[in-house]
Amino acid sequence: MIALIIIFVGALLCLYLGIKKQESFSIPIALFTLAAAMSVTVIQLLSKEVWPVEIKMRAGGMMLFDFSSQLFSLLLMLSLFLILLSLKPVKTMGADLLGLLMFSLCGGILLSGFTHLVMMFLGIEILSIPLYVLAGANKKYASSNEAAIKYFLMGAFSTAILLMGCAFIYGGTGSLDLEGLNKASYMMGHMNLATPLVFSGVLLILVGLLFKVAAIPFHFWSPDVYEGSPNRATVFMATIVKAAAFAGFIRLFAVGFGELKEPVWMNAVIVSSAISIILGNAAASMQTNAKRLLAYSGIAQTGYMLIAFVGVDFSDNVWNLLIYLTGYISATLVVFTIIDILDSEGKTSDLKAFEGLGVNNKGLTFALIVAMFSMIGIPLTIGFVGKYAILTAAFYVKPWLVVAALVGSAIGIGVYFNFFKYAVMSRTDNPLPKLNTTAGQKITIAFCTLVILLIGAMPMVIANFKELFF
Amino acid sequence: MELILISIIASIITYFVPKGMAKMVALLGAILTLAYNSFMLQSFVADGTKKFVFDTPWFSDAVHFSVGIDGISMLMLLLTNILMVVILLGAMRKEWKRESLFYSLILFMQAALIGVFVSNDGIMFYVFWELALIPIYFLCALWSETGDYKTTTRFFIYTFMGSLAMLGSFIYLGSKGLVDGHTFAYDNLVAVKLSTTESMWVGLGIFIAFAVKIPLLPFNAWQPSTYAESPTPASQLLSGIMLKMGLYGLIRWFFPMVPETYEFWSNLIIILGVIAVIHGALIAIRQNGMKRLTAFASLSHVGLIAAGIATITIVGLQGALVQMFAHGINVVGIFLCIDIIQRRTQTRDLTQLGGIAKQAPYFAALFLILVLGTMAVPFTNGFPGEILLLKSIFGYHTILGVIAGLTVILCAVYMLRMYQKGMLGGPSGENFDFPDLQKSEWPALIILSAMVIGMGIYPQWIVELTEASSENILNMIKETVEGVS
Amino acid sequence: MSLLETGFHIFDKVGISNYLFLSVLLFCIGLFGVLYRRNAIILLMCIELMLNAVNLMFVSFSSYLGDSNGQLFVFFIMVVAAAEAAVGLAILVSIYRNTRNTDVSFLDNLKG
Amino acid sequence: MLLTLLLETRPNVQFWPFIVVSFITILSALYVVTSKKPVYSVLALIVTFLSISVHYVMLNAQFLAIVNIIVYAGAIMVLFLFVLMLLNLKKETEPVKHISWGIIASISGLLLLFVLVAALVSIDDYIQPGLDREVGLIKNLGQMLFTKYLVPFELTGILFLSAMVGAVLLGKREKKEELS
Repeated sequence: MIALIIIFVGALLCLYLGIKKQESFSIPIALFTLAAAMSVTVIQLLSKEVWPVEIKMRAGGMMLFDFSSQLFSLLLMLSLFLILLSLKPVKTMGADLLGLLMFSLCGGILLSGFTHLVMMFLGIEILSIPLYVLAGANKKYASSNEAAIKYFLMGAFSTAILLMGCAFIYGGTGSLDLEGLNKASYMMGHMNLATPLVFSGVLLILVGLLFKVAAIPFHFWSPDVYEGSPNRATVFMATIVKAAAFAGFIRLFAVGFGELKEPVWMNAVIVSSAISIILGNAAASMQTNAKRLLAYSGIAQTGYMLIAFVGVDFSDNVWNLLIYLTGYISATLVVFTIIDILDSEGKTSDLKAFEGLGVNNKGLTFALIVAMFSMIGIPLTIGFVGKYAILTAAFYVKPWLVVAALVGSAIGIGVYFNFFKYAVMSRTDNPLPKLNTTAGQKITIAFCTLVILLIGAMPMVIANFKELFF
Repeated sequence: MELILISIIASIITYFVPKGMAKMVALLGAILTLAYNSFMLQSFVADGTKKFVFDTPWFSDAVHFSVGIDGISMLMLLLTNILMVVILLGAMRKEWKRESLFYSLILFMQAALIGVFVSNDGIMFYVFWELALIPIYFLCALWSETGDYKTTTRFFIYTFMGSLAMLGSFIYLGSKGLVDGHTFAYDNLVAVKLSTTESMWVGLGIFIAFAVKIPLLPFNAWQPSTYAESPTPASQLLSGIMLKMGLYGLIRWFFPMVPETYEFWSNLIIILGVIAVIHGALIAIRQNGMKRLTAFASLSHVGLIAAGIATITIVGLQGALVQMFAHGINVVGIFLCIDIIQRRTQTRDLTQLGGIAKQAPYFAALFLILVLGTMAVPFTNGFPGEILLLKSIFGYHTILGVIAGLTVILCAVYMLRMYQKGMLGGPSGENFDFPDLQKSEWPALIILSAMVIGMGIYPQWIVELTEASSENILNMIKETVEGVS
Repeated sequence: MSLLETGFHIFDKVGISNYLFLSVLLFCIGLFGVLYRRNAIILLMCIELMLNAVNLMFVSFSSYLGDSNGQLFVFFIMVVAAAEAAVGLAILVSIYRNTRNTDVSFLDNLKG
Repeated sequence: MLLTLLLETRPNVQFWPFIVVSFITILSALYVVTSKKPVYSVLALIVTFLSISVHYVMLNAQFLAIVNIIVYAGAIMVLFLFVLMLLNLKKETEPVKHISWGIIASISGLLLLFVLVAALVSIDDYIQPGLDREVGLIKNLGQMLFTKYLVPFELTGILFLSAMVGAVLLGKREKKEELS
């Protein structure tokens, strides 16, 4: 909660600086704010303190920052920190846009800590509304406009479906907070029935959330939106929005509806996950635009993350999802930072822009390769650790889902090899010159690569943390 | 453990040293590894148990970083480390672009290979198995002779799919085993009891992984073009060592994992192996590209080894191990010779070559020794292994044994054809100049030839080294089979 | 207030299910509109319609269950709908500046 | 119509205001969706909202009835009208739709309708009515809003602020060079 307030104040400061026309200060201020918020969260985490935000006037609070939510929000803040770090300091981002990003982060944090459906709803909206704007921030380009309107319409549409689900649930159980939902679903789960009201409510909510995380068959907006939006908005969508949506998703479904798994929502999640992995990878391997490719591969990765819902133990599931998300975010950040660097050299986001990257930019290429290997799930990268954790947890429950995931991985190799094809293999006559990178970009890429490799090589390090928290 | 560390550290150092130094540092690293390996061999007692055990939790409690060396592992380690030195010596003759990266990848490969041969945990085995793929992929792709990335990508996708199937099988086995504790330990995975159906599926997963790597017949589509287009050190690594990963996997992992259905699998593998023997040899006879020829010859030899392993007899296993060692040495040597020829004449097409023997007698002699070794002439290293293998297959089924026996004749045909066309006869063109061996080519070829002769005369040490371990594995299979029936 | 004082309650006269059917019907009309129409501003209206259907459902459940949480949820939905409408219309205006049109199908530069 | 069928089969529905208002709601909603001119759509939507407000009154949710009129009919719809006038979109701009698209849309709409109606058919068996009939009064809601719902209430501040900044950002014309 303190972190939330700090970030909010930071966002206000940024806006104020924007009004005062001193935009050059805004990024340092934002970074400072995020650092402060992160350190507060870390201190709270380490002191094993569950911050009592609940404003418990009546039974059933609004938010609860337990360990899972604090870890998720830490991940979100760290991602934004790295994203901001990788921005070119001058003029690339107005203070107002920066403020919007921070507002959006607030939504993400809410989403990771809600205990009441109202908070979930508000979290989703606070997360999305600034992004609708950011997607359309390149006002003069029709593609940016289109991305904004598509994102907006799909977002609002899915919110409406989600709310309908909430209404059904409310009618079926009479409560809106997770505790009440948990009780109700416990009773229904043990009587092995779900009233049609609850059943369809859960499915409607599921549809709404699958829209948000862009899982097949509710994915169709994401490639267009990713491609059309400005880079900074795309990277935000690909990392923070996805992570936050998953944080809320797993919280609602594991805590709220955890007990009615088998008959009600599990199968829907499994089917969506299997299709997402296979079709997402297949579609991604046909793309020629890097951002579209990442959108489709993001769909496939979403499929893997959905597998994390299948496992038996809630805290294990959350932990696995966290690891997977960390890997996914690090790899995505690396690729997007490189796209951004190329972009500032006047290149498009087409895959051809990567041609001959390997000749003069060893560090970047190394990071790109590591990130791609992590996405494929090659051992000694965090991608493998995450996939391993998720798959073994799911194996006890749904073996064939794991088979589907492995098949999808095999298809997926082709996707990421497209990058190698241009960046490393191509023997072009005029390779890219040494690219200019700012210190911030270097730090971002180095940090992400380090995370990928370190956690990949020594997973025990973070496994020990898990013992500490759960 | 220390072996892996040495080569990894050497690999990293190699990447960062200045250009000219890289090859020396790499060679030093390889020699150091070999030296340490010999040092380990000194204190090694081949009684079938694992030595030099090191075990620590890695991913979680279920996956440990767990290594241990028994006779078979030791043999494979020796093979790897000796060949690595030779390969580096051979490679040093050429100027490679991005030299430090090149040598660093080779050493990284060595570390991964060592990891494969010593790992004692299913997931760890998988991890190193995949890691071995990465450097070889980049070696083949970046220094490819034709610049065609498709071949290499096909190779990568083939093997990666196989590995994924293996991972699936391991996870399945793990889920059937202990839930708490070191789930993926080798002993634990082996101890899992499966029903026949489960065993078939699990076996299929692991089989695909190994069959792609070996490669057995229907999975060999990647092999010839990859061998032909890769730079020589990569071809050497692929055929000399990486292929042995698959065979080693068959011995160590595959059959002990699925003893319930071992009869089915051994029938299958023997038949595939024998077909591969004939198929590979017949194609090899018609080849003119020397590398391609060697690739198919390799296919033929490896088929025989796989068939020998699949007989699940002590003779077959021993023969396979001896022959694996011998084949590694021979094939690396032949690739080296091909490389030497190609570097001097810019071609490796048999129709354009000839008359080398007159100008470079030393080279011709050493090459001849390697060729004879491959042909399994008595008193060369190919002989004992091949005899043992054929004997085991005869014991399994007489007709198959006879068919497999043809390999001796066919092998003589294509190897001698290669030697005769390439080395003998008149000079193929004006101003034909073929300098004899130079600098680092000498030690490389001498080491190899010495090993060919030495092993031919005294193959017994391999048998002694691996006997106890092989029996262990056989017992493991037999016990389960008896327990089931 | 007068309705309350007379002891009137709607559910004595009309079953809750009729209200639910009504709101579901409205929701589906809105959904149909979202799928069918292409004019962005009408899409926006259809989404508002869907949200109102949700509101109606919440309110009827809330009255029926005698629980005020549902009505508060509706309050928040209205608040958010207002914010959403503002942003959506702003996006529309910026599109209009570029294309002189609000037809979504004209914006097909990005192909799925 | 589905609803009339249901109304007739249900004996306890003889309350004519409900029937009348429901008809108004549904018809105007249909008009919103099918009207060719956006302005008429907006007007029809206002009618829908007003009729929904009447429903709220009947459901004893007076506070929401008022808020609905003020916020939706008053603010949001005026905003819509304002934008329509600003953009001068009175004339028909929508291309003629292919008929198959309409069929697909109607089928999916109807399908969802049937599924949801099926979920609601025997609703009375599952949920019991509560006794408190004064929940919709301003006093009750206000008390809840400023105690239990205080945090979300304040958080709507962030929402509005970001929406406002965003709307201004998108709406204002700027000469500044594009950011990317």
